[in-house]
Amino acid sequence: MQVGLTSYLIVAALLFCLGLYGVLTRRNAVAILMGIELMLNAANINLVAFNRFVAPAAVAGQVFALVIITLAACEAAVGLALVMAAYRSLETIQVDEINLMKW
Amino acid sequence: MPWLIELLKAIGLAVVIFTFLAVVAAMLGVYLERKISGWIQARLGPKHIGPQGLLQTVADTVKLLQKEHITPRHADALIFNVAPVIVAVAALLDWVVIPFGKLGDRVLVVRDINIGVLYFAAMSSVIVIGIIAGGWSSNNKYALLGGLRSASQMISYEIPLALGILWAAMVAGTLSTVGIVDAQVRQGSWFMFKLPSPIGWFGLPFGILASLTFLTAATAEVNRVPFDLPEAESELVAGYFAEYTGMRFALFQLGEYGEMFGMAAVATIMFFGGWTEPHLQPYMWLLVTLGCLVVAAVILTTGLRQTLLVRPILMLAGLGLLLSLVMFFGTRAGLSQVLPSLMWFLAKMFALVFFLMWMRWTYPRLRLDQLLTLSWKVLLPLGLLNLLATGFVLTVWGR
Amino acid sequence: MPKVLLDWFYVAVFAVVGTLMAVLPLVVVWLLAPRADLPQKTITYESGVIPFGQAWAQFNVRYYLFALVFVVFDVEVIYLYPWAVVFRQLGAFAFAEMLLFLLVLLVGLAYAWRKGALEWV
Amino acid sequence: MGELAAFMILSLVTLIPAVVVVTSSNIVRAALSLVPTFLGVTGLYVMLQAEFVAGIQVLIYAGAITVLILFVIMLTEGGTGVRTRQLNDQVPLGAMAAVWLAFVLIVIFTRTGWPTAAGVLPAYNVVAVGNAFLSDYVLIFEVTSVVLLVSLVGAIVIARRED
Repeated sequence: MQVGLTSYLIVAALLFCLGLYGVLTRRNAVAILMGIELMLNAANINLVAFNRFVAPAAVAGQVFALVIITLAACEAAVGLALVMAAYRSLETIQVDEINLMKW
Repeated sequence: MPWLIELLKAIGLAVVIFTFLAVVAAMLGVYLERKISGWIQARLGPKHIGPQGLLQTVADTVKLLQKEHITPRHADALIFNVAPVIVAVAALLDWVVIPFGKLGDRVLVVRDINIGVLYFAAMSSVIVIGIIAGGWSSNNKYALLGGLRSASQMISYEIPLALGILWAAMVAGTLSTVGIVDAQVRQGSWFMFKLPSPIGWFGLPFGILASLTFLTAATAEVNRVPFDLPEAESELVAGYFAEYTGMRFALFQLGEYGEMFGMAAVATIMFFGGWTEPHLQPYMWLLVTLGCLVVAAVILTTGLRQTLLVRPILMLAGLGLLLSLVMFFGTRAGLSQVLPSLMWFLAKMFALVFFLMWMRWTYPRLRLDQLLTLSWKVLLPLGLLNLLATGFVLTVWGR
Repeated sequence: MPKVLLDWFYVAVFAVVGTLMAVLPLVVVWLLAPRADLPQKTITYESGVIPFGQAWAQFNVRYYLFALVFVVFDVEVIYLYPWAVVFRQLGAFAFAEMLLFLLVLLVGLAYAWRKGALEWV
Repeated sequence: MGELAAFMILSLVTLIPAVVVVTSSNIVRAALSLVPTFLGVTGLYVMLQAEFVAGIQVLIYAGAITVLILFVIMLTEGGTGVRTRQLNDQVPLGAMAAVWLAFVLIVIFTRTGWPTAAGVLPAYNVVAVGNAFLSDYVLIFEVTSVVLLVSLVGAIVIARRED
């Protein structure tokens, strides 16, 4: 049996949903960022899979995957810097305890 | 069934390479380290087990096999056990892309992966994870501090290391390790000395700069003196493996020495021509012979022979004498390849390993701020400028 | 099988066999080595003093700044790899593009340097 | 056959640690579980013959981003984070949303007839990627450097102690 495009898309979908679950249910800001990284990875699998099966001659999908990896790194750097800043001023990184702006 | 044959071949090669790492890199490496440190400090080093103490590290291994494994209380046992395995396996995986020599038309390499040197850089970056995991899971202040220090040092030097790798990839125009050596064969000399014609010898400063950047970064990457702060015995006990006992400690050592030999092998491939034989005129080899003779004669006829310190020098002079004589007669006889290529590769690799050990026992340790300054403010800008300058030269003249 | 798959098949086999061979001595130790459970033995080493406080303490933000600069430059390096392989076929234009790319990042390095993010005080 | 087996193994290597990442109550274990997930995704890239992306995946995700995440965990809560509650009150809601989305996506993916083209990928795909970046996607390439610069400056400003 051949492993087709659909199999990769399903794995990516499952990975994406796991990431989504992590983002929705975690209290810890770092863990939320980890969920986002999983989602970005899922998107990358899709891009590379489409590249392979839909337009093999062009490498557009791989180029986009590289750009997304770059953006993921930037997002992690800035996001974690925010976590550090929040921790310094609020002494916590649990997002449900960071509620100063509620009132 | 072709895939079964490939599977068996792969398993066989993996066992061979792992054994090679365990015996040559870890056992022989540790033995050489002790012997050389002994000579440099005017001691004898291991002497009693086996001829010249050669079996000392075998005995050590047997001893370590009998030691109890202690998992510290409140440690994260799972991560604590997995961390040394990560380090050892990552060091083993480095060796997939390293070509050992050439037999007829076949290159002796496990697989010539298209992205060879990038693969090497990626595998050595995984080691950091093992080190942080080991340091954190020990539940020990020294270990955690050592792990964090080690990680920040390794990531700081990963960039200069990558720049050195990129330099060689750029000059060769390929990322494959075999391709890089082939490019040096085509131009007839090592990348350290020459760039592809018509630039030739004018490439000397670039090559020297790139190889020095790479070697410095590689020394720091494997946590050796003068960059051994993470393991600084006198301030951090032993750094990230302070709590490791017995064979788990040995796995960390295996990973570390395997990585050191791997770095030396990659440097050999990228800057020192890999398995290729140096092509010199016969009279040049004769000059080398004479030089070795003079060194040996000076040592043997003066009072110097009384000191232990000259032993390694005498040994090296003897080896050089033998090698250059063989090469002299070989090239005179008009042979295109005098000695087997595997031997040249190993000789170059061991020369670099010897160089690293020599540095370790000669220089004092840097301070953390000096270490980071060296990486970010010296090696990184220097590496980038060297890359740009070489790129410029190659674009303008190298077409 | 395409060459790429065969290459990485070897890598996978190496990873599996390497793991087994690394675990093997641990199993041998488990069989051979003596075991004696003394409560003192599992105390972590702290220069001979009974450990106090939490070992999993917090560390300085300086470590983070270095990791940050590292991530950005590591990402920069991934763009250099394809450039290094093809720039000679593409000629002066490709070199100019990379020059621009690196100059922008050197501004970043200069900023980090100026702001003391590369300083270990 | 072999391809299917490899695909199944790699999918499991990707998904099982991913479950640990999102559910483990030990934040350091969750972060370390990212490593096998990323390596599994690397394997999937290799099966899709995107060798260069696979190498970059190991270098950046496993070697850099995970290290950054571990650093932040050590620098903020350290091991004390191991003993705090990690999940919020939205667990049932989040699980429902994730399962529903997974269901919808899988239905869509299996129902759509994707226009697959039988072609061959460029064998040496670093060259292809390099050519693409330096010719067709040159604007993305240059903008990336600005993005990197901005994130470097921004992150330093945010993370640095004001003094």
